[in-house]
Amino acid sequence: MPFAILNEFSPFELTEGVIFSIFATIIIACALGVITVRNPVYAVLLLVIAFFSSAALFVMQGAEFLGLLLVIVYVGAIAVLFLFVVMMLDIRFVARAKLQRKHLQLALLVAGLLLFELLAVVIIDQPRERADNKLTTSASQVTASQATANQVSANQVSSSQVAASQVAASKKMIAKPTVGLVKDILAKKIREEELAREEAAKGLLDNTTELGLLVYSEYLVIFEIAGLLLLLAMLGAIVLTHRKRDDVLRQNISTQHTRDEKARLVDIEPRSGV
Amino acid sequence: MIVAIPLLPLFASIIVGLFSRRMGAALALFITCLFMIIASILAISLFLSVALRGFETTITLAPWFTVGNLSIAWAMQVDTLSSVMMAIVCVVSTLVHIYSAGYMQDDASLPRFMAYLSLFTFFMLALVSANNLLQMFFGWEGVGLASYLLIGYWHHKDSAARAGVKAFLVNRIGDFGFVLGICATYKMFGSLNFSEIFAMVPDVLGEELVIFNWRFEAITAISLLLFVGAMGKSAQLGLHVWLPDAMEGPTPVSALIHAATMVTAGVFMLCRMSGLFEYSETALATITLFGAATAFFAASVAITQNDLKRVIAYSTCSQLGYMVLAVGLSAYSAAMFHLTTHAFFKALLFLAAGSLIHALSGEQDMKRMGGLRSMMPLTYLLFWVGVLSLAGIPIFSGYYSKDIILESAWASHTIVGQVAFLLGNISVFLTAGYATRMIIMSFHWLPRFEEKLMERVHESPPAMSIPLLLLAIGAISSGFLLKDWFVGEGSGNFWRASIFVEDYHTALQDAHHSPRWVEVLPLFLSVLGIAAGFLCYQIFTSLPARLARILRPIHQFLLEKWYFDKLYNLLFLRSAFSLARALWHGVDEKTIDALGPDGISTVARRLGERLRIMQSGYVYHYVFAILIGVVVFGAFAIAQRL
Amino acid sequence: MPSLLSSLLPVSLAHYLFLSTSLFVIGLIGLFLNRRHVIVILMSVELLFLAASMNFIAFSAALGDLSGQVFALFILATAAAEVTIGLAILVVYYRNRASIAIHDISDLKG
Amino acid sequence: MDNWPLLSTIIFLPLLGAGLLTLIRGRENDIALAAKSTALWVALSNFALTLGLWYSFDRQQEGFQFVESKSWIASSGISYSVGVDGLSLFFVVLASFLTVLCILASWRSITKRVRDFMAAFLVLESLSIGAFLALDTILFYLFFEGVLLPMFYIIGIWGGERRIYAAFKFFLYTFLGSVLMLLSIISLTWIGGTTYIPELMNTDFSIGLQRVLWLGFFVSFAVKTPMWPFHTWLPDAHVEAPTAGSVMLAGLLLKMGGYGFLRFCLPILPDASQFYAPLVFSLSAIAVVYASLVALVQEDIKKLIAYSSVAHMGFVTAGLFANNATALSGAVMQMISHGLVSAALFLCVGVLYDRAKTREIKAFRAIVQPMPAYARLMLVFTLASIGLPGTSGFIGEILTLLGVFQASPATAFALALGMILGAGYMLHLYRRVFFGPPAAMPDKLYDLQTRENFVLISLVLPVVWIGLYPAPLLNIITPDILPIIATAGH
Repeated sequence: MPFAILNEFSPFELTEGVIFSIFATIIIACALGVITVRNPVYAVLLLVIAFFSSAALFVMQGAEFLGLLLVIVYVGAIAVLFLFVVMMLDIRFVARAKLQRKHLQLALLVAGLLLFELLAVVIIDQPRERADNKLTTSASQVTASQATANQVSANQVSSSQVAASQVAASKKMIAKPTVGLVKDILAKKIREEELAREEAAKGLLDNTTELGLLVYSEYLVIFEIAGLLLLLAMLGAIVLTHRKRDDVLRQNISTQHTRDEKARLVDIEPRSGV
Repeated sequence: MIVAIPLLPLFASIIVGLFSRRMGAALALFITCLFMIIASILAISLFLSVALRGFETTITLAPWFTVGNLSIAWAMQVDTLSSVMMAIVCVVSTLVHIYSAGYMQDDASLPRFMAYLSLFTFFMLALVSANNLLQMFFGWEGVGLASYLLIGYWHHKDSAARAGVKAFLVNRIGDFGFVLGICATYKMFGSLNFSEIFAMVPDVLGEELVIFNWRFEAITAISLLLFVGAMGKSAQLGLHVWLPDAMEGPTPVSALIHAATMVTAGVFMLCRMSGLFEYSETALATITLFGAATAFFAASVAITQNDLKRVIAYSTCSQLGYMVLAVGLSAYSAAMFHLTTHAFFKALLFLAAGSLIHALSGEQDMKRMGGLRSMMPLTYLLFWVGVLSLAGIPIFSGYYSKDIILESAWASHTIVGQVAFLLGNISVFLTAGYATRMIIMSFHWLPRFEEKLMERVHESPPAMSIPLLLLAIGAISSGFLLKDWFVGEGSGNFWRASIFVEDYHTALQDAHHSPRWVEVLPLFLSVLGIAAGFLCYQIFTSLPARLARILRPIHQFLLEKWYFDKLYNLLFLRSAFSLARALWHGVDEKTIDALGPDGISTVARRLGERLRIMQSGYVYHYVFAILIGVVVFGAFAIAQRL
Repeated sequence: MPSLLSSLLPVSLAHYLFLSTSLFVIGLIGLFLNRRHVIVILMSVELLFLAASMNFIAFSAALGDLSGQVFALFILATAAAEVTIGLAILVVYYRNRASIAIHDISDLKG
Repeated sequence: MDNWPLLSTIIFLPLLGAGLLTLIRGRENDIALAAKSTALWVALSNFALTLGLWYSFDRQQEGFQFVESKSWIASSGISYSVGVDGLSLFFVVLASFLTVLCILASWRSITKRVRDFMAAFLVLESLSIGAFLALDTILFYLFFEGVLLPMFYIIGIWGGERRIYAAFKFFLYTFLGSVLMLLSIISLTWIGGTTYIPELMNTDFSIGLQRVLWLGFFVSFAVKTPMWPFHTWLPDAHVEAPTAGSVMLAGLLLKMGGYGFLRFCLPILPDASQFYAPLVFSLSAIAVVYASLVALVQEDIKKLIAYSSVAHMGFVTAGLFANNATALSGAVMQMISHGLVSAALFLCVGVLYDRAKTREIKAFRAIVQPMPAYARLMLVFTLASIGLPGTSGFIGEILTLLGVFQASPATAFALALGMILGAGYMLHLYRRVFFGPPAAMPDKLYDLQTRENFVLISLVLPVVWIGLYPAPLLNIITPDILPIIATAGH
């Protein structure tokens, strides 16, 4: 009864396993393709497929915001960029330099070793992993069910709390003299945030909002730096590739505004001639 | 006033030396001779006062330096020994000063020569009058310097310059022994002043001196080291090579330095340190042997020499042998007596030879002389005086001083004494032989020099002949006049404390009543020698040539001065130079530099080159390196967890 | 077969780790083995970034802690920045040297 | 007036002078002349100050005088403290005296970058005087190392053909040595608790520790003196250095090695010095004989004199470790006399080099004809270098010999042998250069000018004066040696 074990797992797990294996094979295949295929265009396309499938995996794991982001950023921007560059630079199909036998063996050996080590880390943790895993999956179910159960009770509780906090906030408000409009807006913002955090705690919100909450509270600074990084990259690219090309008409604002000495307003007496 | 004696020549030499450029020859001569005459008058009066009235004193001029327990001062110790020497030095030096006025008058830089002569006299007087070993060493090296300057006076002659250096170096080898002797004395006695040393000798007798972890009996070691110093200065066998070459210098120099004064400094030092030498039998024995050997060696070589001045030089060497021999037999006063008489007749011989050479305008080879008997009668006569006193004929001074030495050799009744007696007598015969050969070859026969020199041959001018006459008088009279003072009955209270003789060394006292034949033998041998000389060179002139052919090896051996020069050149000079080159290139460049700085720098450069290849510029090499790093790190991490 | 299946089926953290590791190794090999031109290097770097973010996501899912995803986001940002600069350099290099074959680019030699 | 920091002024006046030089403006040769005269005036005034120091130095007072001490790096207790005693006084006077002579000697022979040359010399003077006066180990090390820099430039810029090689070799050789010394100094301060030398002098360290520390000091000072195996930098440095450079190198830098032994190894590590004395004796014996032999076959006059310096310093090191008053004061006298004599010899070679632009012995013959005055002065210095009585060389050598013979007669034999060889190579040199049949010498061998005459005569006077009457110097040196002997004695 080969399929006896099937009933061991819930239908949900089954589908998940199938989807995962499909996508995993696609990614590995495309990755191998990227590094082996001769024509760079094919390489880029394979890269795109790999990104797509990994985005799918992300979504499967509940990180749909990132998955979609992956699709937009990687596939949309980076892959296109690659294509653009590949097309622009008419890269000739250079014959792959013959790989000496000795190099290949050494490379494979090292790669194999590396692979083994990484897997070893995985395998060694496996036994404990498996145990916790079971635990987590079952736990996740448990939490899922509980979540729904206490959701209902949470609502009653939270509403009373909300009321109480509003009262407290307002009391606070009255105590301090109203300094100005800004203060009111800020206070409102803080209250909303507290409200959102309570709901996140209850695990109700979807991935994006949760992510947003997290990013804009704890990782705010790092997020700014990431933004800065991107700005820097953009500037860098421009500076690097910018060329002054004189065969292109260009407008030079500053020269236009300067006064030309020769052209001057002159008062002429009537009938005296210039 | 006593202090003036050494300082006068010093001032003369400084005045003339500094202004030698602007000063004319006459003025220079006048100053130096005047100062010297005053000094010699003072010296003679001092000698008389010391000898007659027993005057004795030590004058400290100025402190030299004091370090820890060693305090040395510039001082003059006036006692019989030093006053005798001062008198001889001053007298002979003055005569030489006057003589060189005539001999060197056509020399361009006469002031410089006179300055050097006075400088030499100062150093000699400083040496003689020293009351401590360091001041004696000061005079010792100063005299060496003066002889270097004077030998190399005609520095345009390469041979003269080389002879000067050779003289200084061989003297320096002697000084090597002297300095170590001084150090040993300082170690043993803690002081360098003679009075303190002689006082402490008894309680240092048993002490030992450890050098190269060999144990030496202290007194013997010190005496032998000091004797090495004396050997260097008095040209004893082994360190005599510089004396014949020193004849490169002008003849007055040879007369003053290499006959009368400097070479006798060694003998003087031995007599001065008699208080120390008396306590070491081995030292005295070695000194006697060396003296006898030198006497015989020099006499044997002198016979074959053809250069007039070299013959006289070897005769000086031989007479010095006699003096050292006498010292070895602890007959110090006999040595001093012979030193005094020798100073006169040897200076006479040299200056006479000088006027001969002057007349022949520089010709020194006896084979190209001859027939001068009629042309230069006075010099011929004076030459005979010198030869006869050298040979030891009774009236002349040589007889008295040489005979007493040979008698004391016999009277010492030691094996060493007998050997000395034997060698001494053989050398007497040889001395008489070469002396007569010398006078015949240079004065008799027919003139063998070119015609054009003939009319220029003339009797030497008064400036040269007066000193000769004075010296002749001294050569004749000094014998019997000073006999009883120096070695006679009165010698006891004459020498007083300056010479110390152990009471069981009675060689000198017994010498007076030694058997008849011992007194007569030397006389007989010298007469025989003169006869042999006449026989070979006056009558059968072909005999010497035939003899030389028959005894070819011996003749050659003697002609080559017992091959000492060749031996030293090979053994010391050439090996020193090759060792030096080996050390310079081999050790300095090849090992120390190769291992040290150059070695390290080349290794660093080679290592750098090999490392450079690592940076190939290819990205994948770097990635590969990263990979390996990761793998290694991973392995390490896993090993941790297992 | 059953044990294999059972090990395969419940998609757990290990599977994702396995996937991202192999992806990472492939990226490295791409970097190392490629003899063609620089573009492939950039692509392999992309793969590395992808593997890293996958790892983050896997752990964030397993541990239920969102910060993993935040970091994945940042990796995304850096990857994007890196590629832009890489391509810019590539373009400039091509403009000067007219070829971007691997074996030419070795000027920074020791 | 008495609280005027005399020592600090002596140290930093030349430095100030060097600074002053940089302010000069104007045309090329104006700068040169102005630089030379200001440098001369600064050096002269500093020399006057040192003479004042000597005059006001009173012999009765034990230990260091004119001590100034201000805290420098308070945290680790390092203080800027300077003081002078009998041992260091004469080196300071020698330093300022030689600087004046160097400036005078290179008045016309240095043409390019005269201002920097003069500045380098003033800096060299102040650093070396600082080293002699420093009473703080770290301060001493600072000056000891600092001296290398100006010397490196002097050899490197104004030197001969292989100057770069020589400059580097000199610098790295000495530097490597003194790095080990730094280790010893640090551990000394660490264990001794203080960097103040007088205190270190009477703290006693354990035997084992002393032996290790001593080695550190030994290597550095051995390279600097130079002792036998570490001497190969000296001939190259001397041959390539300009005349004035060699004078300072021989006159000053070599003394620092000896002074270092005297200030550090003997008083602070007495038992180790006793323990290693046989080693030093054998090395010095080898140095004397080896260097004299090698000097015999040199073709270049300067190299010959360089090797003679190695031989003379062999005397010094032997004397220093003989552990008795005569030997130590002899070593100090030998250092002072070597400073004067070798400086004079190098100046003489400089005179020849300025005229004939070569230092090969073969190039010269019968120099006495065209240059009699020069020949006479050179003779005096040759005799002083041989150690003829009546010159300072003799005092140094005889005292060292007397002292060393008491400690180890074998070494005294080698040293005395060195005296013979010394006479050998010096007179051999003198004969080949000055005597011999008159040859066609280059006509520009004119005799000494007034300036050169003045410089050389101002060196002859002290050499002969010390030779005849060294008492004033010895009376100052000996009292300060007795404590060193005492500590070693117990």
